[in-house]
Amino acid sequence: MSLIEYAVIGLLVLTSTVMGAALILLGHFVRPRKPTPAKLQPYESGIPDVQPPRGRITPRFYLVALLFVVFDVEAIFLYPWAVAFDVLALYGYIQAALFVGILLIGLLYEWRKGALEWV
Amino acid sequence: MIDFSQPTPVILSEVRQLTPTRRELVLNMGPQHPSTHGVLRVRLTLEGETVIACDPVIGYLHRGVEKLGESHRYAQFVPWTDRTDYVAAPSNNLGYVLAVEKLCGLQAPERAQYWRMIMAELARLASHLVWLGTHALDIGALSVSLYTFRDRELILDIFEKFCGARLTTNMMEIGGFSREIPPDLPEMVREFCRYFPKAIRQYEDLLTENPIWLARTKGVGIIEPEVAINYGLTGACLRGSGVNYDVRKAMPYLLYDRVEFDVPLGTHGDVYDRYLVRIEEMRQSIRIIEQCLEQVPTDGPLMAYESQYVIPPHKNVMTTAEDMQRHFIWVIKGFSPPKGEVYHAVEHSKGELGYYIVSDGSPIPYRLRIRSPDFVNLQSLPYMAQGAMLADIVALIGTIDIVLGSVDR
Amino acid sequence: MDWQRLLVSYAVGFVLLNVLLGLMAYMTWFERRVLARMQHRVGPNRTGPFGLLQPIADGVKLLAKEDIVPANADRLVFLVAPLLSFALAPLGAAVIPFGETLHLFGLEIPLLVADINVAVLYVLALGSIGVYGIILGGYASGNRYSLLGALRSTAQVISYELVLGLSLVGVFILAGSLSLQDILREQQRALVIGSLTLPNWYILSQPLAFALFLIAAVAETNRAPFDLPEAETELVAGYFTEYSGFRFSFYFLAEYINMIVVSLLAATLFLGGIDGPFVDGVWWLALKALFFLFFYVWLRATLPRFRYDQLMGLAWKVLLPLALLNIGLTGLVRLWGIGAL
Amino acid sequence: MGEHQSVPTPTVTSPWDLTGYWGPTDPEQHPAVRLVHERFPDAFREATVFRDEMTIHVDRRALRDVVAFLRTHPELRYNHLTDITAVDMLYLRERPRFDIVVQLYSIPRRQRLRVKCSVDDGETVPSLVPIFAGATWLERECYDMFGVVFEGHPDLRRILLPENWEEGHPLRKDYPLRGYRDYVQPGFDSPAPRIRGTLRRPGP
Amino acid sequence: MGVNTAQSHPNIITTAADWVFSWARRSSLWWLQFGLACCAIEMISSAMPRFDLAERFGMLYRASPRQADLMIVAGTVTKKMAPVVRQLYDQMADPKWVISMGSCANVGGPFDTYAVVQGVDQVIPVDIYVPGCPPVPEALYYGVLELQNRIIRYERLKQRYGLEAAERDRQEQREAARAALGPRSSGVR
Repeated sequence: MSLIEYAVIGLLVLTSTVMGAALILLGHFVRPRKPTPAKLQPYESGIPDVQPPRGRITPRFYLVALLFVVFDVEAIFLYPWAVAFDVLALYGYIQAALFVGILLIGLLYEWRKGALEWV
Repeated sequence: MIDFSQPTPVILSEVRQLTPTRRELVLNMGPQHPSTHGVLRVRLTLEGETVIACDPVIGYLHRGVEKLGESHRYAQFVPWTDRTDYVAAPSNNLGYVLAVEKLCGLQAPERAQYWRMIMAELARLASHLVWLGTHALDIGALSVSLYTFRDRELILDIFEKFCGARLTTNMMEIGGFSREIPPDLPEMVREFCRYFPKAIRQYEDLLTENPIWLARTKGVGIIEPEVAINYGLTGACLRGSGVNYDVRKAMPYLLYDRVEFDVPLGTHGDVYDRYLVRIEEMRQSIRIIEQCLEQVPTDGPLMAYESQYVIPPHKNVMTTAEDMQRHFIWVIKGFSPPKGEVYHAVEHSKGELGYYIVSDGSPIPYRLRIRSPDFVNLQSLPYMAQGAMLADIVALIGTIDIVLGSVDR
Repeated sequence: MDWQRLLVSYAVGFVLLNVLLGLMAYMTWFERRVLARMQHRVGPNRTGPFGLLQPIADGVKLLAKEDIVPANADRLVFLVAPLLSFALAPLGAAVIPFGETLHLFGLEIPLLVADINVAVLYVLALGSIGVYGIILGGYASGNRYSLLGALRSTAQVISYELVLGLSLVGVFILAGSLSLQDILREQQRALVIGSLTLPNWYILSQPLAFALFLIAAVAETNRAPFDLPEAETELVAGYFTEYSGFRFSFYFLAEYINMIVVSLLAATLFLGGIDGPFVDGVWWLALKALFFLFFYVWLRATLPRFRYDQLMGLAWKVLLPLALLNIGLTGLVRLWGIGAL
Repeated sequence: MGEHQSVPTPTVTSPWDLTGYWGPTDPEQHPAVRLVHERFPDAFREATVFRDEMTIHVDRRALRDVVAFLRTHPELRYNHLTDITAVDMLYLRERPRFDIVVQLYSIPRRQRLRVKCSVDDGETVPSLVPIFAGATWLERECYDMFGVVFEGHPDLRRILLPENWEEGHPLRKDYPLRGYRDYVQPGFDSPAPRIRGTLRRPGP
Repeated sequence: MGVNTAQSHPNIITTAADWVFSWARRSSLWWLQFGLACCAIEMISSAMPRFDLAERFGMLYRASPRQADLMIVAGTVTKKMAPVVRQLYDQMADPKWVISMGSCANVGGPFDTYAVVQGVDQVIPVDIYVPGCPPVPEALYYGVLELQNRIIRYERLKQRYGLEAAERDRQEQREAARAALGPRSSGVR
């Protein structure tokens, strides 16, 4: 136990990053490089691009992100509860049920409000 | 030789810009795009994943076929009809040949008419198989396309046996067929008819009751019957909306009045109904082919040689003076139909394929117009795309069943 | 002593990393061959015997392919994003036990790189970070297909991650731990129902959770029928449309490594992992993972693709309530089991 | 969404009359000819028959009204617009230059009808888009290929050829089959030489 | 000649490994999913169960030109489409190869009209011409095998005489192939 395990993981992250970078570098010696203005244009099914590519994004995606945050917090709370389930027993179960129930009501509300519809 | 080593200058698109408001995203699908069936281009204005506006841009395969028809003699034009709708070439041959025959007032012998029907129905099957494969592939069902192309090869084998070409068959001639039917061809077709219903069942197993397929197709791209008629749709796009119009039934050509078959109709006019209609059409085609094989005389003339508009038979050219003369004129100058104008339509796999020919009495059509079904059908894409999702667009393009050669001509 | 452990663990991890890369390469071969067979084709068979050298040829070719950075791309992010995806993908395997402890040269070599007590949390977290590779790459490309693909991917992955996470809570209640070692140990007990003795694999006691996990895992790795981010027929190649050469292959690699990691995880959590008679645990684990990998390919060959709103609807309206239901039921049964009711 | 039938109900149409696809061959007895003549005495020009196909010639200004009448009249109900096209009559007559050909079909009555009007270069034809949505692209194609302008068309621009096409309208008779110039790639001065020789245009 | 000189200095890694690259490149020709007309149907057929040309030779189709090595121009190139073809070719990552499939792409085919470019080699350089209208899958198959030979030749020349010589040879090969199509006329009307 302890931090050693995480140190190993950290080392492995470093290793795989270095390996990836090394592959890219290795490729640098063998790959051609012939940039032309046409090649560097963004790909748009063969039609040269006329508009800035990064427009505004529909707020639906933010809504999903918000929902995710709410429910992910729920999930995080449930993990320790699940691990300590036998200890907390019935009392814990009722508490968790209350907690999940409130969130479920929230989900239902979202659902009824149409936040889960995409059209 | 052009020196290609210079970099290409950057040229901006010629299409005028729709000016999107800032909330919208303009997405350009095509001409090179996996799901636009060739070189269709669709400009989509999106809000999120929802399509607000859809503007199909066509013409990337406009090859001037009508102009070519107005520059060549009647019999010379047949190969180009193959290349307008290349997935069902015999059907195109048929439409043109029948129009010219109507113009000339001649009729092919009975046996040739039966074989024309068989070949046209096989072409319908081949076309529907390509449609099913690509449509399923667009929606993500990978394997169906492989299976349909596997079975399509059997049809192409029959075509190859019959005329020597797989795809662009150039099979029909004005007046019938000038070559004898290969002796083992009927057995080949019969064999295919025995096998094919099993294949249809296989496709249906994969799709018809698949929940994802249902979710993707039911209630998507609904066309109401009035709208379908208003847009001038034909073929499965019209019948999927429940309007009973099939040229084979409404104004039978060839000998379609001698065979029994049903015209499947949809009830909701959505993508799923059109899918069912086409699947059922494949079954009906098999039925027609089987009846034709029963009814077709085993021998008899295949070409209306008695007509002055038909090239004389090879044997007579070699033996009789007047036929040799006729042959000479036919080959050098072509034949001159009477002055007039005709419109003849056949039920192509995609809808009503009409040829409108204006003759000025010369051996060359004065005006040759191809009323291609998919060109008209494709007009309904913006209507169907209203409020659809981005992913639906590919389903909608698939359900119209376009072939760009036929759309752009 | 700590240093020795660190070194040994690192060595094991390094070997594992390389094995995973090799496995991943052959996963593409496996997929192409199996898919071809399902579609009445042959698949690659000209490059080496049975096409076995195909992945190597693909790799070398991609290495020697030009690396295009589009003019209006966000250069630095564009270059780093695929590396991020690639570097983090194989680390999920670090917490998966693939055998009993090995005694070699007087050393104790645990066949498990890092035995951390929140292993499952760690895997889920890695998945979340992996999304960054996708969204950054898609956003930096300066291409509308990429942008849409990246957005789709992000929304999809976070939604299904929730389902993935919640579907596992039932397992944690039964195992009483987040450590994969503990979960494995729990599963090695026998489950006796009347005269029938079964292994206590959680697929038997948590079938609903297993189904949810499987669906969510397929969605999490962006595979058919949930392969919307790269839906070829809609978005050309999704978030990696603009990537060429080896950077493109990083995304490709990451996807396949994710598949393998998820398969290993599924085998460990629900099928008893290394548990099995006669042969070494590694083989059992491999066999079970292979079953999942085959399942992936099978799905791809069979199913059409979901539409975006259907995909999100499935996650939020069907799977999420089901996952919560599963937790509730499991809790009740457990309460009854420990006599708290 | 209502209930779907799993298999569409096949409908067998009744036996048909093999001759009547275009109605009676005598213009006097053809209901469409009679009714159009009665309703539009000024605009009606003539009715011709060739191979049983009935063609009504009308004045171009009345085209939309005639088609609308043919569509809505309860005895006629030509509710399906099959085709709109044009014919360049350059070699056949002096003036006017184009014939606009409208093919109509009546789905309930199973009958076809052709309506024609003549239009000279520079004149306009009333667009049929208000009556048939399907006319949109057909008229655009007509405009693209012949340069016939349809008045009241919501979006009249080239459809098949590039929008920056400067060579005119290819289906006109005085337009050469191969166009006026070869394709020159942007950035290059001249086109690459053709592989093949010229194509002889036989005929008039 | 617009040969890139940045890579032409001799390099140990490149020279030693070129045979590997030639093998890899020809064994892993990913083609751009790009069909124009009739030939596209035959091109698809060649990837389908009866022929399975593509997969067996390690060819995958990619929808994005960035990941493709080979462009099969299958069908008629119209004047409206020509800039698009050029753009797609430009956007492919080097090294890239082009097969012109069918008579239309070779010389315009039966469509000698106002709308059609008479041969795609007026737009992009072509390595292999496959004749036929449309070519049967076997013909395309043969074209791909020939292209593989061409790739081996290119890589070998690059190894022995440098990139410039290989590019020059490739250009000569292209011209020879184009000359074999037939006599040239200047487009007299």
